[in-house]
Amino acid sequence: MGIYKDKRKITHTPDGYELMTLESGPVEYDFNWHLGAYWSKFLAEMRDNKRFVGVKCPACDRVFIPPREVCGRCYTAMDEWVEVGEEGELQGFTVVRFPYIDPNTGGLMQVPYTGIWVTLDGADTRMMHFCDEHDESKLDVGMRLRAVWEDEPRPTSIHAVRYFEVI
Amino acid sequence: MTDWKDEVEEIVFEGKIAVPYTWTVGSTLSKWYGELRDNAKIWGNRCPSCAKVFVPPKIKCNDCYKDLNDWVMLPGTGTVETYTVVHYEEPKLHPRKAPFVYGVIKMDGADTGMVHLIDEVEPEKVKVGMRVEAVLAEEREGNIMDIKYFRPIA
Amino acid sequence: MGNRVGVIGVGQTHHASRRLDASGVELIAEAVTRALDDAELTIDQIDAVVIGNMDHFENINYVDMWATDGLGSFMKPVFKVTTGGTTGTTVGMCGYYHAASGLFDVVLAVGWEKNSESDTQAAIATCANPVLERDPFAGAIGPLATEYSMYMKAYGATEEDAALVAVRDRNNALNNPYAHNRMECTVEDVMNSPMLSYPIKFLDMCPRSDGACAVILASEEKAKRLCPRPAWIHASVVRHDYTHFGDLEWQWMPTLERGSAVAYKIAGITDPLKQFDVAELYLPASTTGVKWMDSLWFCDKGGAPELIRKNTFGMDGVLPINPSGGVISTNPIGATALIRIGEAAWQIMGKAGDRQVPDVNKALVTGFGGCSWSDIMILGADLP
Amino acid sequence: MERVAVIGVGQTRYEQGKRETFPELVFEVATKALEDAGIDITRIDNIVSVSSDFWDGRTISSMAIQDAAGAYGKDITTVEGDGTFGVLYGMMRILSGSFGVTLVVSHHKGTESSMNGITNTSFDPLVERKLGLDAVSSAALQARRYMSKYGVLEEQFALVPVKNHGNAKRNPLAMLPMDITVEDVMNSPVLATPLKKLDCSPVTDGACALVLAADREAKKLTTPAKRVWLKGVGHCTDAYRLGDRDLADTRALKKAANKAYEMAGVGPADIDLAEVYDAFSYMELMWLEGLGFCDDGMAAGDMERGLFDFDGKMPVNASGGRLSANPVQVAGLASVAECVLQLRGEAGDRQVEGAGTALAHGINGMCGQSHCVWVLGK
Repeated sequence: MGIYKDKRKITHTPDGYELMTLESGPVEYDFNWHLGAYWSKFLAEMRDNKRFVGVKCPACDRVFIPPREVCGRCYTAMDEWVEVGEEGELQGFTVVRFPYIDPNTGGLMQVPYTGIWVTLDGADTRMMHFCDEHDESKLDVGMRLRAVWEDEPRPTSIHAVRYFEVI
Repeated sequence: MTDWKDEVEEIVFEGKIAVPYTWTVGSTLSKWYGELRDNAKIWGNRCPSCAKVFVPPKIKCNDCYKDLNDWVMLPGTGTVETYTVVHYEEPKLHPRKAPFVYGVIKMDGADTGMVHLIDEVEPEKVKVGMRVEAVLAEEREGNIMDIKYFRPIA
Repeated sequence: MGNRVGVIGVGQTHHASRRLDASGVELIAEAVTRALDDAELTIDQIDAVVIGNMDHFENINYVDMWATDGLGSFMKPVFKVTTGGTTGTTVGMCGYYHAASGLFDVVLAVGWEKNSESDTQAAIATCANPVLERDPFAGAIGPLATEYSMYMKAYGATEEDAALVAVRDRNNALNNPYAHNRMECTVEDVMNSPMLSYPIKFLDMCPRSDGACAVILASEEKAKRLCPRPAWIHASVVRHDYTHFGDLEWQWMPTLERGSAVAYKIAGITDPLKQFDVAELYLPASTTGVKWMDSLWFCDKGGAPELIRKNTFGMDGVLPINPSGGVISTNPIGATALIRIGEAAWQIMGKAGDRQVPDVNKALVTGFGGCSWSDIMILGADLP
Repeated sequence: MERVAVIGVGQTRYEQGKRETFPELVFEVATKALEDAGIDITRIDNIVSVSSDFWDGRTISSMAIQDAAGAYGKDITTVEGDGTFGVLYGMMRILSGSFGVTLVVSHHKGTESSMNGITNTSFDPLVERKLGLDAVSSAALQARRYMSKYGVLEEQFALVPVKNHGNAKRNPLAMLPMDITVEDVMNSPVLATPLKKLDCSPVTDGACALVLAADREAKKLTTPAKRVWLKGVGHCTDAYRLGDRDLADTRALKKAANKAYEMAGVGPADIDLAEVYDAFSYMELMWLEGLGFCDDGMAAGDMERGLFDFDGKMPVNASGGRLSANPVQVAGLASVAECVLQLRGEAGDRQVEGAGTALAHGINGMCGQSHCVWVLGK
């Protein structure tokens, strides 16, 4: 096993050529994702009516946010819409302090930001969003949060909610 | 299923994946590009077992899976094996405006072809079997565009 | 019924944060060449090839096609599978099913990644739903941090317990010449390293690496003929639950719990702590090295901290875990889980060098990825 | 070796601009395939999904569809490439003895992404990618090489889209049923010589699912009429760089096809109909030679004589082929599905009478670098 050469530190080939890298420069792939009926309704309700709507499984009664067609566990199509609250419980969070490349733009993400998992009142699953509190010592699982809506015109995206704030 | 689906506003979300890359050129191609950039030379490498010469150089021989440490300098000339005149525009990808010509050039002194641009000839005059030579860029950076294109040998 | 299958050769690169000397294909060639050496085979003896990685990490479409020269797959059957973090075990399992099906006798399975070629965090962010989840998705660390916070509250586990796991794996890596991070490390070092996401700190978390791993599998008859001591595959199980991160049941690790229960049943394991001689586990953070021990049925719920404190899983413990240094020492993502299979196979074959555990008869391997899903493999010295 | 049967088929209509999301498409076809097989999701013990991170614009593209594929609590894995490879993995998993009933499902939405940008990433970033090559321009290089090696004419390429778009008129799932002539093809806009718009397949959305079952399970779950057996399969890869190959040489396909024939115990003469990869017109001709239906360079002549027409000696792409609908990863799965429907006698207006043995073919990579060939039979 010791017979193999460890080449981790080298910068030139054995015959003296500089080992190169190649930069791609900006690379962009464009997509036009159809959101389908469920995600479209979810985002339109947030944008137009400042409310969150989920779907309820006819078999297990769980309410899903974000809504989707199929309850994975029951393998049943869902069709019953349920409005859930704009307040909910903090279930998990990460304060991101290390900038990384935003795959939406190719530029750097703005940090710090706090990515959260919130269970809205009446929902059985968590939604991912942002919190304006960037000090982790002031956040704890189980805290109550409330959605802060973006001013009109709100975008057709999850950014119709600016962030969640601690109540 | 029911009515609400017909009434819902159909949303199409315009998204992207925009992530830049820094590719490792590696030992084989760093040497090839180093020679191309610094010494204006096109090299191939030869299989010690079946003697096939590859350009661009390969890491292993296709057939024999042998390391290819035997390098061969090539004259940079060759014969057009196939070509296409591209007529559609793809500004994010194409190095120039259409129409332009891609060819596979069977390189003299090698057993393989190189894909590249063919220029300094009217596109409709490019033919299979045409003799061509590599034209190198004046400013070379260590990538495939250090060969500007191939052109017919006068 | 299908063929029994054994691992007959393993090769891996020297892993590093950036391998400037080797392009992706050269990295693959390095691992494949070493695996062929290890099995004393030539490329002609390989009947089929399987490869996997994560596309957006290097921006290569059809990696199975692009890697032909490194794989030695010219004029051979080639197959591409990819499942995120579990890609390595997915590749290994795909190799297993190739040989077990009776369609192929000797199969080369290759996982690789050059994480130095892109911003890993950006590429990982693209695994979340691009419309609903990508923007606030801060990677796997959020769920991992949350599940351990809850576990600490429920069972009195501590940050120091996780640090003990980090210290174990990181110091084990000192015995592994291929490992990416090889550093002596103490509980204080871990506790004092920068907080990433409470309670996970920098030295609790896996790095990102350049590396490749190749594993050669063979059907029973061939394996017996080609290898003095094959590592036989006794079980290969995958379990998934949900599509959306927000659906996960964080208070436990259902996919690992269910998957390992099925795998144990197939392999006749009733007392895993006693029956396994070594384990190579995909533990993306040291915290999982505490909590997930419950899910692997080593103890009752909440029993893991005590096992950790008693050094149950140290090199001289009851069941050494990650003699290689594990994922927190080396993490070329598409190869990471395949390295677990390779290292476990070497332990059975007696080829693990300075990190060899004596007399290994049975080994446990796991893979982790995507939306908290789990892969489980059991390898043994005896025929299944 | 145990036999494996296809016992269920589900497909969407293939079209552009589908509103449904990836999971919605997958749920539609998985549900249809289960209904077709007459079973429910609990009988499925493992799932193989086929998708691409590039086309979906998502790392771990399969993550989006697992709920919709019924993967909760199950063993699921993902093949990236053509659907024919997904069927192969589904079969291997059954033959291993570990599983009895496999759901193979694939989705693709070409209209949501950019084909040329994505196929450009199939080229080595260290060499050819910077030149801007993509699937169309590289195929054009291959088409020209095929013409010059064997003296095939562009007008002969045109026979393929004329035939396949015509066939599509009998297939309600196909996207581009058209009455066109050789002149129409010749006069369509030039993309990259010698390929014109009508030589190339369209961007397409769609999904397809198959239920595979081990012999023992198939007999338990279904009637004989539903069962179509996977009799032979072979796959093989040629060199990567275009310049390392003779682009008109079909050696990898020949090797794959011979393996499939050998396993099935048949030869090309025994095939009653074939679904051959025709994303570009000339490819159908080349692959017909590689599959052993004609000698090298002779396919165009045989095409002119109508051997591969719907009412010819051996109909090729009775479905309309990829020229009439090309949902990339789904394409191969749809080809296998078409063979199953034909062999069951459920192909409606496009039914090939007396079909007993069928062949399906898919490719991966540029210019047919890797091939997968299936032989199916009653």
